[in-house]
Amino acid sequence: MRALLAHRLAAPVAIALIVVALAFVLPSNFYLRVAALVWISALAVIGLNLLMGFAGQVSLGHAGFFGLGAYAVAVLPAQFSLHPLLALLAGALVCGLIAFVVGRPILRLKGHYLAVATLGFGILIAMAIANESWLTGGPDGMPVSRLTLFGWRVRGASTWYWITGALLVLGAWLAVNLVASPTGRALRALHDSEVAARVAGVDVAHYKLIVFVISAVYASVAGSALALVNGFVTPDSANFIHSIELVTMVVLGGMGSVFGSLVGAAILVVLPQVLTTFHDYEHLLLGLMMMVIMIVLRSGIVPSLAALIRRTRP
Amino acid sequence: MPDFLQFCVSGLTVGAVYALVALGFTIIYNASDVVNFAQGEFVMIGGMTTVFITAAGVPLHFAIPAAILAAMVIGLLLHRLAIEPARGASAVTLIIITIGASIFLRGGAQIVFDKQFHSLPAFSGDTPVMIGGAAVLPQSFWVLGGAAVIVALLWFFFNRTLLGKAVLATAANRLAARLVGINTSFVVGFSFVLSAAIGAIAGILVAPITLTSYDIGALLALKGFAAAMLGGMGNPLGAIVGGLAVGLLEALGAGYISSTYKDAIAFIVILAVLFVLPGGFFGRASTERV
Amino acid sequence: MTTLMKRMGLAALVAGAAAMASPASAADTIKIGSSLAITGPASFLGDPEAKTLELYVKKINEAGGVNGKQLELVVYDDGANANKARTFATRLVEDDGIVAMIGGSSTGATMAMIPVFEDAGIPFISLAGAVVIVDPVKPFVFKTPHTDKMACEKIFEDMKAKGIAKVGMISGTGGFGKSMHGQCLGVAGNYGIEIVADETYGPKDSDMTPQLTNIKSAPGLQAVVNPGFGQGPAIVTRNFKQLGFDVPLYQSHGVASKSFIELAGDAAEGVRLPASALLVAEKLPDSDPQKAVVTGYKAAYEEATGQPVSTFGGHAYDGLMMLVEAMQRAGSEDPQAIRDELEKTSGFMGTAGVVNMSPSDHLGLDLTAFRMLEIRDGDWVLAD
Amino acid sequence: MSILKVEEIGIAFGGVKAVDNVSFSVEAGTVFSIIGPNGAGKTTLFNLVSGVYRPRRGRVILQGEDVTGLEPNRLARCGLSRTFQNLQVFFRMTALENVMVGRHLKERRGLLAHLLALPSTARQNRESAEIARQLLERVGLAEYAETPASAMPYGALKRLEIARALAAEPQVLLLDEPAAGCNPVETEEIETLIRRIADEGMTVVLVEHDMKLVMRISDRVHVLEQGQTLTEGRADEVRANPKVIEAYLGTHGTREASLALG
Repeated sequence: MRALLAHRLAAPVAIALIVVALAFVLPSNFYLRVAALVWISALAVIGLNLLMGFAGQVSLGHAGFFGLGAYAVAVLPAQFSLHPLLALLAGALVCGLIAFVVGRPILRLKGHYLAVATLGFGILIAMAIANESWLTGGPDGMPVSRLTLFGWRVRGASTWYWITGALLVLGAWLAVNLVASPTGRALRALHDSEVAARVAGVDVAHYKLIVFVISAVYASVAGSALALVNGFVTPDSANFIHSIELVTMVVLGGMGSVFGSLVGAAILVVLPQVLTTFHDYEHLLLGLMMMVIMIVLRSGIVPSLAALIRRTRP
Repeated sequence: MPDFLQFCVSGLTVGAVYALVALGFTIIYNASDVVNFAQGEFVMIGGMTTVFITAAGVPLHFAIPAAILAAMVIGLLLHRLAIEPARGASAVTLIIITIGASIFLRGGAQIVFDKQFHSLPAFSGDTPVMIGGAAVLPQSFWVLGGAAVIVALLWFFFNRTLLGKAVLATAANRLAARLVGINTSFVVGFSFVLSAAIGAIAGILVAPITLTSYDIGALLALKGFAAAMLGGMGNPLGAIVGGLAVGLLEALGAGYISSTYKDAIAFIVILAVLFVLPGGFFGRASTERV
Repeated sequence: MTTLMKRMGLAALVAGAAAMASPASAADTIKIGSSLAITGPASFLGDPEAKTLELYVKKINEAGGVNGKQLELVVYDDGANANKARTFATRLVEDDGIVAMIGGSSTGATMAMIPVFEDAGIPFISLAGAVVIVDPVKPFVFKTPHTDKMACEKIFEDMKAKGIAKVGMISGTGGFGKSMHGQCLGVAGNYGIEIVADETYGPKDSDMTPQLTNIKSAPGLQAVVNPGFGQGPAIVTRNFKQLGFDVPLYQSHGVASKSFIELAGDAAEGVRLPASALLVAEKLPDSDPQKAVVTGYKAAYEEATGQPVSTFGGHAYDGLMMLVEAMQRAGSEDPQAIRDELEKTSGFMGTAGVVNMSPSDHLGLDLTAFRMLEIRDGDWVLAD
Repeated sequence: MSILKVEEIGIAFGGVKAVDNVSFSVEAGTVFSIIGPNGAGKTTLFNLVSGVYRPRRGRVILQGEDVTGLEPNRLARCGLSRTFQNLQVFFRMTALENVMVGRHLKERRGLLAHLLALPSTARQNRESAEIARQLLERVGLAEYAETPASAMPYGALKRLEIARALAAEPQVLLLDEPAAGCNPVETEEIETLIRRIADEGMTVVLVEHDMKLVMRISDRVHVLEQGQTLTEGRADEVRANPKVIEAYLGTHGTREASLALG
């Protein structure tokens, strides 16, 4: 059992099983939509977790990439009649390029300074999206044309459930592959000791840049997926609060845990839906639960529970 | 020239509030390595509590100390109930706890107070004073003067009192401080109370100018954090310079370049400064000890 | 046939969802949904809207309900976040099984929700401002507030009458301010207005003196317009006074609540703005056909909440009442029938003015619904 | 032939000359030790040679090439590896993974292959793991292979660092106090290990406080005092040098040194 859990593919397989199993349990389109939102957030969170949890580099600006991805599938088809799928790829490419260009100077910074630099970068993107109305529709957002595949219009909550679920499983699979590869070892090494990693021959700046680019692409694809599901985009997807939400999902679920990314995303997406019954007390309870979870399970939900299980059942 | 003066007055007034928030960040960070994102909530609690106590008929000069006291109690509770139990957790975990705390306090404020914007009457009237062609509200003097007094008191406290020196010692080396008999847990708790008080005073001083509501905290935390980093995290002087610099950048940016992108201008300058000085204005460049 | 099947499907859905959600609700209630910005940057819109809906649903139920059935209101707080709003819209349609929808406080949230209700065929009355919501007309989408374009026209009309031609603008960059800014630029030429200065401020900014300093030095400035809502216009108004402008200041219908006057204080004296008659309810002549409606709503709201009335809550009142009348006229709670009757709304007297809907106009208000108000001695008065 | 040459190297921190005008030359396949009292600048010298610090003056020549101021990862390519006095272990990884990181430069690096877990990546992982396992065995840590480094005892971590450094197959290995904090048994194991490494032809540069160890295994010893060279010579020469005994070894050290000689 433990060997099974420790297997490289444990997380993507578990995620795939959950996606398939839930499809038979969820009673309505609303639940399917919420699940699809969880898959999308989890995808972005896995990318951010590669950066934060594995390589140990903070980003408080990832919603910027998420927003760029979202607006890519809104703007490119509208302005250049690009197919939405190509727009998604173009968005990912652009995000990767931007991450590549800004990553080099930004990633020289460490700790809280890196946090504030990525924060500033994310805010610049969010401001550009909110203010350049001629392109983005401004603060009120803009519609996204429906995705058509081989003449078939993709629509309906269950279709999107499966598409986003598949994207998530793919994202999780790529992530665990990366973590278990020489590149992944280099990333985890520079997290624990940059100087030791450098002595071992790891070009730290290069690897930080690689993982920053990868995580930007994850965020971009997730943003594109959300835009296509919603059929509408607003600058909310790019703003600072969303960046903080993504980071919170990473930490809640567990830094350095791919499965934890799904758990963290699920909590922050589903909890507000559950808490609606408490009306005015919604935010109070959300904040309280965040604090309690982090105090009790301080390494994040999945790693902390895993450690607990290991200790009780040797 | 009068325009320039007007921009500077605007920038310094707003910047003084950023500086006080940044100072709160710095005090807590030095004592405990915690970046307290609930710092902005103290500003909100100071302003909103004063508004609601005065609305209940209590005169301003009683309401203000009561509001500061309320913020200090909440600062203490935050430390005792959320930070202390998580002692030893990683920095990121502690940051998420403070973010949770800020959501919690905001959620509480919307129930205890309301969701409306509020104002306080200006302490010395609303008639602007003309200085070199710039119209300056008397309340701006209160904000700037208040900030200056706080800084002076803090200097005195840290350099001339035993408790202040204990806080400094804890900041320099927690283990060593504990070994010489300093109750570091008390010092950390005290730093939360002190930061809460500073935040609350900032919130009260500025409420007559910028208005206040239950959700002003997040933005102030963001700006205050950026200001603290610009100055150099952990350096009180850096916090003040950083805060005033961010305020001035926004005002001058809005006045001379683009009001739409004034926040962007501030952040571009912060990024540029950090690329040249990776530890901010006054941050020490760290050498790796291996 | 299809409607019958739809109805049956919907009934099954409602029953299913109801059985799952709350056992108390049964087929003899009419479910109305709402997603509003009760918290967040637009909470001063969503808060009074939610309170109004809750208040009047209670009143209607106490008076026997609609078509012999009780109303059941399901309200969610979307915080003006479009993605959240979209999720709640799906939840309302899929799980709560509503027959009609009121709300969407902000334009972004409204636009994100529209496809859900268009697909489900459920009438949707938005409480947001921008003209894009009903232009082009979408079969199931209606709205109650005046559009920002109408506000610009009303302001410029007033300026033209006073011989003002050179105007400075300072706009919020939030959805409301940004949209109205664009509309005003679009129609300014029709009134011979020239925009001589154009500045903006962020939704949470706390000092606008730099922008106003620039506007003040614009040559030939005759007036300033401030499209925006929330606390921003109050700060603009205070800064406006601080800098000693000697030209008139026009605000938009986005500040049409008493709290604006409280926040802006003395500086609010002489500010002009277009707004509905609700703000001057008592000052209307008895002959005014709107007087009964607006004084009635104002009294009820202020008594129930202890807070001063705003036009935003009024928009929710108008939406709910129009919906109730449509259901009564239709004699059923079938969404399609409600939609058809909503579109036939004619001569409805609401807080915003007289509403005459048509297949080509899902707003139904004209410029006469706006009154030009001025703030004098800390209160609204009719300017004309 | 000298494989590593340091010429007049120096660095200052805040006006204090931590290392000043130090020169030495290490012959290939020998064990070269640097000793000196606490604060003499031994670790700083290591940091200068291994590229962690950039020297203010002087040159470092590795296998005939000027490598002064090169980044540590560039130096690793040139065949230089090191361990650390203050442990720099990858605590979130297992012992095996720690050593596998040492294989970094020998591994094929194709990002796409890594993301897609192509057979080449699996092969590479197996190959690195196999070599890492052998190295763990060699330093006596085979039993810890799957243990997270955070759960390993201190002495084992010291050897883990050596195994990681060896994984890079360096020509020159810098060991910074490999026996510090180890018990006599562990110290002996480390001594045997260093000997075997040197016997295989690898050049070892050692900073160590354990005089017995230094005197027994060093071919040459370089003595630092307050950042400057005091003397250099064969172990027995240095031990006999009165300057060294006076300045560094002191009364306490003399006894140790004589004990070490037996």
